[in-house]
Formats: sequence, C-alpha cells, structure tokens
Amino acid sequence: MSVRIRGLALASPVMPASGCFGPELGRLLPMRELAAAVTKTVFLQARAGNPAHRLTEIPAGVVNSVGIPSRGPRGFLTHQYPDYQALPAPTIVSIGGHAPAEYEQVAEQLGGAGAGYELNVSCPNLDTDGRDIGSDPAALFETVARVRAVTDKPVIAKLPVMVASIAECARAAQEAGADAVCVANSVPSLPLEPGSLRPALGNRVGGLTGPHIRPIVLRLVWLAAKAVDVPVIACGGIATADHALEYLSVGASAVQVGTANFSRPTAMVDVVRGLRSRCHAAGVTTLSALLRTDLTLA
Amino acid sequence: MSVRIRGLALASPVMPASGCFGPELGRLLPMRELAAAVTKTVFLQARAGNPAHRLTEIPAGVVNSVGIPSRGPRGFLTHQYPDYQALPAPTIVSIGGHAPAEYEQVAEQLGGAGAGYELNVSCPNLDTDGRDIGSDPAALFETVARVRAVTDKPVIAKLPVMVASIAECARAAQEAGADAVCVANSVPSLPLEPGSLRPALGNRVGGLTGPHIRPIVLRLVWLAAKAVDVPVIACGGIATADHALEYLSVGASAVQVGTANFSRPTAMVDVVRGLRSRCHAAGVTTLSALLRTDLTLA
Amino acid sequence: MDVLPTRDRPTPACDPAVVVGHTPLAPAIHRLVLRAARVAATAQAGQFVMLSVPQAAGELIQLPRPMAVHRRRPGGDIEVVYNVQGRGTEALSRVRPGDSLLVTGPLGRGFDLPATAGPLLAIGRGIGVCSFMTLVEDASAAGIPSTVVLSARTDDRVIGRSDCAELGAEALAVTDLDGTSAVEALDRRLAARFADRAPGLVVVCGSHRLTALAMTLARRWRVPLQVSVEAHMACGLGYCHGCALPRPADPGREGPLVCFDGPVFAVQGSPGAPA
Amino acid sequence: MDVLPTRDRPTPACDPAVVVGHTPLAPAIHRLVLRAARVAATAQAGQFVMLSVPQAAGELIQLPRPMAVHRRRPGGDIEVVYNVQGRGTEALSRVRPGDSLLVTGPLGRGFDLPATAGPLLAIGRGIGVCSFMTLVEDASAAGIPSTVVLSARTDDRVIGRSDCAELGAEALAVTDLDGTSAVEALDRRLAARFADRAPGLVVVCGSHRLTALAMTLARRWRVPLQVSVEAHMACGLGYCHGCALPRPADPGREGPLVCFDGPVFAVQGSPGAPA
Ligand SMILES: Cc1cc2nc3c(=O)[nH]c(=O)nc-3n(C[C@H](O)[C@H](O)[C@H](O)COP(=O)(O)OP(=O)(O)OC[C@H]3O[C@@H](n4cnc5c(N)ncnc54)[C@H](O)[C@@H]3O)c2cc1C
Ligand SMILES: Cc1cc2nc3c(=O)[nH]c(=O)nc-3n(C[C@H](O)[C@H](O)[C@H](O)COP(=O)(O)OP(=O)(O)OC[C@H]3O[C@@H](n4cnc5c(N)ncnc54)[C@H](O)[C@@H]3O)c2cc1C
Ligand SMILES: Cc1cc2nc3c(=O)[nH]c(=O)nc-3n(C[C@H](O)[C@H](O)[C@H](O)COP(=O)(O)O)c2cc1C
Ligand SMILES: Cc1cc2nc3c(=O)[nH]c(=O)nc-3n(C[C@H](O)[C@H](O)[C@H](O)COP(=O)(O)O)c2cc1C
Ligand code: FES
Ligand code: FES
Repeated sequence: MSVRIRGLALASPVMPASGCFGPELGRLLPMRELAAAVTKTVFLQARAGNPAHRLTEIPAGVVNSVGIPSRGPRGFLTHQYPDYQALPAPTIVSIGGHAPAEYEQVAEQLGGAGAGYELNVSCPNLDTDGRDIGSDPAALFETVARVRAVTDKPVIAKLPVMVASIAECARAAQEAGADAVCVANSVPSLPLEPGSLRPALGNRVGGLTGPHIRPIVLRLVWLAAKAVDVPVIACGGIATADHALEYLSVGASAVQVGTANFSRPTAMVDVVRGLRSRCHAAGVTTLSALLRTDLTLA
Repeated sequence: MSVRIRGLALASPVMPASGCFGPELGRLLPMRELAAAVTKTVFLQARAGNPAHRLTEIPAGVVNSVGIPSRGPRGFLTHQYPDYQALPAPTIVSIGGHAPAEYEQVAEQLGGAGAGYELNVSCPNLDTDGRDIGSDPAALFETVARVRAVTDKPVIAKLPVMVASIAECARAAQEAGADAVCVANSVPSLPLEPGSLRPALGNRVGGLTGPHIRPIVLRLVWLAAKAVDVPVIACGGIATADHALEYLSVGASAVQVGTANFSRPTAMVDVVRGLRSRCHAAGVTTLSALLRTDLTLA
Repeated sequence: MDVLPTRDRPTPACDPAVVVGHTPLAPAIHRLVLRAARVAATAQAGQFVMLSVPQAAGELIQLPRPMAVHRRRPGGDIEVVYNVQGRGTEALSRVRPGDSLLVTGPLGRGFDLPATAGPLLAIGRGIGVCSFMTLVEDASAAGIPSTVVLSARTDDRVIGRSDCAELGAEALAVTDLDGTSAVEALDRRLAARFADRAPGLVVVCGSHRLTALAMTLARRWRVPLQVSVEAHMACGLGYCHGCALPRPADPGREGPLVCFDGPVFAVQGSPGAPA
Repeated sequence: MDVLPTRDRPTPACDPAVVVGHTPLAPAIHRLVLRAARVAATAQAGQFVMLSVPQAAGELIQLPRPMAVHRRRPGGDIEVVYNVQGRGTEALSRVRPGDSLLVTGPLGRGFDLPATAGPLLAIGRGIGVCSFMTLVEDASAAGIPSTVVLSARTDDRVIGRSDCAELGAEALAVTDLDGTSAVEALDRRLAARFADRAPGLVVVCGSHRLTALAMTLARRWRVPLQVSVEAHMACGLGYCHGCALPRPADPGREGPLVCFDGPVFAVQGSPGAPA
C-alpha cells in the first residue's frame, strides 16, 4: 500500500491534514504505519491567529477560523520541528503566504528541513486583489514554480474548494512542477450561533470540515484526477477506511485525515489498518488491485 | 414585509427556489402570501434531462441531477405557463442557456410572459471552455447585459456557489444591469451510494441542497450583499423563519425556499407567517426594523 | 411503460397524521397505521403517499418517502407496510404511536380494474404486494374474485396473508426456500389455476422476474397487464422531475413521471396497452 | 491569565470507557460515571478529559467535548457532571449504562495546592464546582480543610453538596433565589468566615462576578488565586490551536492554550501570580 511522490516513498496512503495534527497526537500513535506527519501551515511572518471562538461544531460540521498562528520558519525550526523529527515518519511541512514570493522565502528559510512541502494556497493574495492564491491559476502557477525552483523535495499544492475550475487549478499546479495536488482545503462558511444571529466564530467566516463535505470534495477529487497525471491526495471528511476507498475509487492516490483526528485520535490508524485488512481479505497487495475487486462498504 | 425589485412589488420576502416548485404545489398553498412563483429553468432547446437516479438523499443533504428537462420557451408557454398564470402571485421565469446569446433568445421567445426573469447561470458555457457562465465574470456580464437589452422587467442573476469571488460575480451582474442577485444555486457534489462505490446519481455529479449548505451560502450572501447595492435574494437551506432571518441579518432582502418544500409542502408559508408573527410580536412592521430588535431564535 | 389514460383523481393535500399503530410484521418490515381520514376516504387503488419522517433524536430526513397506501380503513386510517432500507425508513421505524407525521396524498395514477372482465390476478414479491392490496379491496367490494401471489424469500417474510384472508382473496404464498417461487413452478401453477377461465386483469409489483412472467401470462391469456413501479422522488406531485422514466424510443424527450403518470403503468406491449 | 509554572503531568491516552452510571442531578444536569481506570489513577486536580460522544440515533457529533474530571474513584471510575447545553451534551445525555465512549485524558495543567499554607477556599457557580472538586479531594487527603461555595440559581441546582459532605469539606450553598449568592452578601460572609485565619489558596470557576469577588478577597488576604477557564476545543492536546486565549499586552503573539497551558491559570495581578 505504499505511495511514491517524487523521490519520497510513503509507507502508506494515509497522513494527517495540516492543522489537524501535531507531535502531541503523533506521540500517541504508531506513526510508522502512516505516510507522513504534516505540520500546521508555517507563514513567513509570526502571526497571532484569530480571536475566540476559533472553532465550533454545527449540524453541518466543524467550522474553524484558527487563523493559523505561526512563529515563522525560524520559530518553527526552533520550537516545533525537533518534536516532528522525533516521530518515526517523514515530515511534510505546510507552507502559507500572502504572495507567491512568500512561499519561496519560507521554503528557503526552512533550510532543507522536512521531507517535502505542502503549499497551502487557500490564502488571500495581497499582491493582487486579495483573492485566494489557489483560486487564480496564474498566481498558483507562480507560487508552485517559485518553490519548485528552490527545492528538489516533493512539492504538493493543496487547492481550495471555492474555485471556478478545479481542473484548471490542478493543471496549473502540475505545469508549474508540483509533484502532487491535495484536494481540498475546508469549505468557506459563515456559521451563526444556534439560537442567535451572532457569528459563532471570532473571525466570522471559517472553514467547514468533516463528513458532510465529503460529497463536495469527492467531485473535486474526481475532476482533478481526470485533469492531471501527478498523484491526487484527497482531503475532506475522511473518518474510516470506507471513506478513503470512496476517494481512491474516484482517482485519489492517498488521503489526509483532518477533523476525524479530533473525534477519534486513532482515526488515521483505523483508516490505514482498515485498508490493509481489506487488502488481506481480498487477497491483494495494492489498493489499485483492491479497487478492481467487488467491494461492499459498511 | 414587501420587497421591491425594479418595478415589481412583491407581497412578501419569500418565494420558491427554481426547480423546487410548480403549479401542482402552488395550488395547495395560499400563494397570495408569497412573493412570487419561480418556474423551473427554461432552456432554448428541448432537453430530456438526466438518467435515473435523478435525486437522492445522503447524510449531507439532498443531491439532485434532474438535468433540467425543458420543452423550450414555446413548450413552456403552451404547456406550463397557463397553470402559473392561474396562481395569484407573479411568475418569475427562470432562464438557462449554454451561451450568453441563448439567454437572450429565451427571454425574447417568452414574448413578455412572466413578471420577471431569473437567470440560472450555473450552466456550462459551450461558447468557451465549458466552465459555468456564472463563475466567469465576463460571460456573466455578457449574459445579463444581453437579457437586460431585451426586457424592461426585473432581471435576477442567480449565481453559482463554486466561484473564486462571489463579490466579483455579483458586481459583474449589477454592472450589466441586473436588478437583483440570487445567492446561490446548489453545491456541486458527487454522492456515492451508501454501502457501495457506485455513484448515487445517473449523472454522477449533482447539486447538494438543504440545511447543511446554509453556512456555506450564508458566507456568500454576506459577501455579495457587501459588494452590491441591488437586493440580494438568499437561497440555500432555508426551512424556517429563523433560517430566513439568518440570511436577512447578513444582508439579504428576500429568500427562496427549495428543498424544504419537499420536506414540508407548507414550508414557504410557514416561513412567511413566522416572519410576520415575529414582526407582530416585536411591534414592528418591516424586517429591517425587526433585525434591529434583540432577536432570539429557536 | 405506457401511461394509462387520463382519469379523474382526488386532489392531494398535505396533512399531519397521528400514528395509531406501528408493529413489526416480518424481519425489517413494519406496519404503520396512520390516522389520515382524507387519504383513507379518497385514495384510489394503487395510489401512494409521501411520508415526511419526523426528526427523531436529531436525525434530519429531508425528503419524504413514497409509500403505497396498503389499506384504507373505514374508520379513517390508512396502513403502510414498509421495509427498513436506508436512513429514511430506519428513522421512520423509530416513530411511536401518538407521534405525528406529515402525509401528502393521495398521489399518482392507480390501477384500472375493468368492471366486467374476469377475476383479478395480482402477483407481488415482498412488500411489492402492498402496491396493489387496495386494488384487491376494490375487487372484493365489486364482487370480483382475486388470486394473489405472495412471493418472498422465506415464509416469515410473506406479506399480505391476513389482508387476503380478510378480503376473501385467494392467497398463493410462494417462497424461495421451498422452490415454489421459481418462475417455472409459478408459471405451471398459475396456468393450471386459470385453465378454465383467464383472469380479466393481471397486476404485478416487486420483481423483474415476476414482471417477465406476468407478461408471458398476460400475452398467453390476452389480458391487460399493469405494473406499479418505483423511482426516487422528491415532490410526489409532478413538479420536481426527479422520478421521470427514460423514453428509450425518443431519448431527447423526458419520459413519464412515476409520481404523476404512474406509479401504475400498462406494461409496454402487453395486451390492450395504450399505443 | 498567567500560565502556572511547568510541572510534570501524566501522559494522556485515548481509551474507550464504559458508562457505569448516568443519573440526573438537577434540571438539565447529569452525573456520568465512567470506567476509566487510567484517568482515575493519574488525573491531577483540575485536569479534564475530552469525551467523544457516540453516534446516538444517527446524530453525528464530531468534536469531543471537554469535561472536568469531577471525581476520581479508587475503583477506577471517574465522574463527570455536565449541563445539557447544545447538541453535543444533548446527545451525551442519551448514552446509557453499558455504552462505551472514547475518553482522551487526563489533559491540561491543573491546580497548584501549596502544601503548607492555610485552608482552601473554592468558589464555584453551577457546574463550575466540578472543575475543582478533585482539588478538594487532594486537600482532604492532605488534611487541609476546605470551604466550598456552591452557588446556583435555585437550591435544586446546587451541585456538589454530597461531594463536600463525603470529603469533609465545609459547603456554603448560596442561591440567587434567597439572595445569598449576591456578591456583597458573599463577600461579607466569607470575610467573617476567614476573619481568624486567611485561606492559603483561593480557586474559582464558573462566573465572572465570582472571579471578580475572588480577586478582591485574594488581594485582601494576599493569597494566590487560581481560576479554571473554558474555551472551545477540538484536540485538547495542544496541537489544533483552537483554544488560545488572547494576549492583550502583545496582540501579535498567540496567547496561552487553555487545553495545555490551562485550564487552570493564576489570575493576572493576583498575589503570587507568575510575572
Ligand atoms: C410509489 C412508490 C411506492 C412505494 N411503496 C412502498 C411500500 O409500500 N413499502 C416500502 O417498503 N417501500 C415502498 N417504496 C419504496 C420506498 O419509497 C423506499 O424503500 C424508501 O424511499 C427508501 O428510503 P430509505 O431512506 O430507507 O433508503 P435510502 O436508500 O437511504 O434512500 C435514499 C434516497 O433514495 C430513495 N430511494 C431509495 N430506494 C428507493 C426505492 N426503492 N423507491 C423509491 N425511492 C427510493 C429514497 O426515497 C431517498 O430519497 C415505494 C416507492 C414508490 C416510488
Ligand atoms: C476544560 C473544560 C472543562 C469543562 N468542564 C465541564 C464540566 O465539567 N461540565 C460541563 O457541563 N461543562 C464543562 N465544560 C463546558 C463544556 O465543554 C461545554 O458545555 C460543552 O462543550 C457544550 O457542548 P454542546 O455541544 O452541548 O454545546 P454547543 O453549543 O452545541 O457546542 C458547540 C461547540 O462549542 C463548544 N462549546 C460550547 N460551549 C462551550 C463551553 N462553555 N466551553 C467549551 N466549549 C464550548 C462545544 O465544545 C462545541 O464544539 C468544560 C469546558 C472546558 C473547556
Ligand atoms: C482546526 C483546523 C485547523 C486547520 N488548519 C489548517 C492549516 O493550518 N493549513 C491547512 O492547509 N489546512 C488546515 N485545515 C484544513 C484541513 O487540513 C483539511 O483540509 C480540512 O479540515 C478538511 O479535511 P477534514 O474534513 O478531514 O477535516 C484545518 C482544519 C481544521 C479543522
Ligand atoms: C430537485 C431540484 C431541482 C432544481 N432545479 C433547479 C433549476 O431548474 N434551476 C435552478 O436555478 N435551480 C434549481 N435547483 C436549485 C434550487 O433552486 C436551489 O438553488 C437549491 O436547491 C438550494 O436551495 P435549498 O437548499 O433551499 O434547496 C434545484 C434544486 C433541486 C433540489
Ligand atoms: S417526484 Fe417530483 S415529479 Fe415525480
Ligand atoms: S484544544 Fe487543541 S490546542 Fe487546545
């Protein structure tokens, strides 16, 4: 069940979603069974994050506007990276920025730390009109190309949900040299407090995550996988091996688990073991072979 | 609680969402209390619609890919419009097309039927690259402008969810002469059958609707209302007066009810009466006055 | 599927109905008795209702579920017999006597029972039987004898025995377990049963294989065949276009709507079916 | 909020726990007893757990809910007392003895009880009392006398009476209904109560007004004041950054994490608080 992204061989197709993992969780898990650890997004400048409430749960799912507090690449290297290095899994560092050049600078300042980089391009582009970099194929191309120019490690472009054409965005990332695309980030939302008209989050808008976004992201993964040759890493509402299989069946090569890590800290391990025992039961060794069998889900 | 869109005075702020209403339902309801009847989208060419299943329900909501069967404007005028005319509420005709020119042609061929037009621009643009017309501000502008040129009746642009910038799209519609924008259509999704990896819909992808999309659409309505001066009609997951108030509180002027009409055929009437009794209880006569009171929701 | 000729039908309405009974009938099959006087009084044989499932323990079911009117009771009750299939019927199974749920109906175009022809043969598999029990009610009231095939996997899953007994209809319970439900066995049995006098109408519901058998029989006897079909539905009233059947001969046009033009259709090519 | 000095704490784990008891205590307040031996054995006073609410009747609760460890029992049970607030606690109230739910913990940085100082004064409002009952347990075990203010709207909502009795702590139940919970009344009462000997530590939870009162008292007596605070949480472990407090003096930097640096903090400006 291993997966290869550029030079990097991943032990399994399951890894955490950025922001939904930390060494604090990694220490409770058999990380060897997972593909990688993925860090919370690292920005160039230090950031405090958003005011409370930073997250909440509504019937549609979990909504967060943590706002990505960051200590910058140097703060990350000093305070956080050592704990990641202690985990027995490669570290993929998530990088954010407010302009294509910032991603490049973060990648450089990381000085070779990490086994690969995931570019969180669901960030407003302050170079232009404040639209998300990842929803603008040109800005996305520039961002990926700039990072590509400064590293030989795998580069993954993590695309936003709210795009006019995910195929176009995925192609822009691939053409700029991305080794994989991750589809997708959370679904922008404005949750209100139940029983009042007050915004439930300090930042008003946040990202909706969890099982209910899976049908939305499944379509995006399907379209992206048809559009590009590089692997597609699916992310959105995965809590079980069956959910992972849904994405694999529409063309994903690997999956990320976010919100389910909160519900059940063992979620990622359950997914990986579930996939493995599916393969065992079907007498196959690869996921692509498993998908060719007559699968029924729970 | 009346609302004005261009010359058209609507008796209330509540109307059905296109495709979620027909005279068959209208005949069961006190239509006088509603703002309007909104037709299913009328295309230029006759269309059969999509293969079964055309709709289903999953935990995230209702997903449909009815595919908008249509008999064309002439078929509409002959077979459907008379039943709409028999209802004691103005008819807003929803228009679809696969190129900006088609909207104009449908509007012309309707020959003045209807009290206003809603342009369903969540349709692939076959003039260009097949992206939704409504997610491309230039195509959207052209579409609205062409219809504007052939009618003096109110023109509403109904925007898609999957856009890079709803503000930009709403502004393009306003600049092209739209009298209101409706935000938004359903959320594109790929539902799988529970227990299998088979697509649940004949067309594979469909539109997710119902209460769980409300936080997604609330954000879009909030952003659109900040971006334009024309009224914003909110549509997405409204089943109660409280849901309508949520949208009104972020800047909407009127609301459309879709999926809830299926759950509860009286849903629209319940919403309108709920709003009215809120106003009564608060001793106010307008919704804007109601929103300034200290509201608690159920 | 051929649409049966237009006829008058009761105006549907949407009313809350109180649950007056809810009992298990067979594995995963329940009988739900609803106080729905208008539907009980006006529903035509073969019509259905849309049941809005109330929000039990926070689970939100948005689309109402189409269900045949299995029985119309003089006291103003209707009976629905349903199979727990997915989330909607699972939630439905949690409603309790005294609860109230919205019933929209009566809906659809039902069966046409020729007044003068021979006896009725109704062939049903599982809960498919429930689509035509109201027709057996009508036949019984009109003094037309009925023979009803109740097919099921196992004997404990046979639905409709007590209804047939109550309505004076002949019930032929057949099961997979003892082989009596096999198409060939059933063909022989029905051929013998109707050797003297062919039925005046054959109706069928619940299985493709039984529909094929019914077609063979109807052609042999030259009698009309009507079938009740299912489709995913949202409105049940004819405006959402969720339930259209394909139109294989003319794929550019939308086919008939199961909720409005059906659920009962003449089987295409069956004797006397509309051209 | 000032972060208390670093200290050793038990390693958290995530284990299924069987519900061994679940009883109403007061209107909308329930006591949940869980077989959670590791937490019962290792939790420090003031620590909490994250409870993953099992999927009852199809309702999906995704985030676990943070809950104070109210009592640690020698037999390996922990008690949680909770208020039905929204969807999560509503669903939690439907779990039954024998059900199993995931418990992550023990979590957070608890109270610091000075070993040698005077008695403990704990002031709690409603279920706020539950944040510090483990501290009363520790005090009781160490032979330190405790006085516990149990404030509530009405007498039937007073939480913790039986716990105090069991632990030999003095319980002062005060309510809004009889006016005894008013800040001025409570100030006078506590001033009198501790006129001879000031407490060695004041802790507070559950009300801004009571925290303000506790601050006045702590300053007057020159004793440390610790408070247990709440924040919306996703992980409880310190990695999601959902629970950060603001840092008013330095708004460009993230403040302490309630789940890791708290939930117990020294109240800023209280005697002996970290600089
Ligand atoms: C006219 C008519 C009469 C019917 N009468 C009966 C009856 O008397 N007893 C009975 O048990 N069943 C009957 N059915 C089938 C019944 O409607 C479905 O079993 C039920 O909708 C399944 O819902 P669910 O939520 O349990 O399944 P899910 O699979 O969770 O449903 C998901 C969606 O698919 C739809 N769906 C799934 N299966 C069917 C189906 N077979 N037919 C229509 N829609 C479906 C549901 O309505 C829902 O919208 C009838 C269907 C029709 C069209
Ligand atoms: C360290 C700590 C200990 C706690 N101990 C207890 C206790 O012993 N007994 C008790 O009754 N309550 C306690 N609470 C509060 C309890 O966590 C909330 O009441 C509960 O999460 C509300 O969930 P809900 O789904 O019912 O409410 P909803 O309003 O539906 O919750 C929506 C979201 O907001 C969060 N949320 C809402 N209110 C609070 C709150 N006050 N604190 C934290 N998160 C909140 C929920 O966790 C959820 O993510 C504690 C909170 C913390 C942080
Ligand atoms: C609390 C929280 C914090 C997140 N932080 C980040 C982040 O820093 N960078 C990022 O790219 N995505 C972040 N995400 C998005 C997730 O990585 C993931 O894309 C999203 O949660 C969808 O997956 P899920 O449905 O499995 O949670 C965050 C999500 C949550 C819930
Ligand atoms: C069955 C169905 C058919 C629909 N048909 C159309 C349509 O023809 N034209 C259109 O603009 N929107 C159509 N929609 C979208 C709705 O008008 C509405 O935008 C969407 O359902 C969101 O609102 P809701 O959550 O209240 O249902 C349809 C939706 C459903 C569920
Ligand atoms: S179910 Fe709506 S048209 Fe048939
Ligand atoms: S709850 Fe996740 S960091 Fe505190």
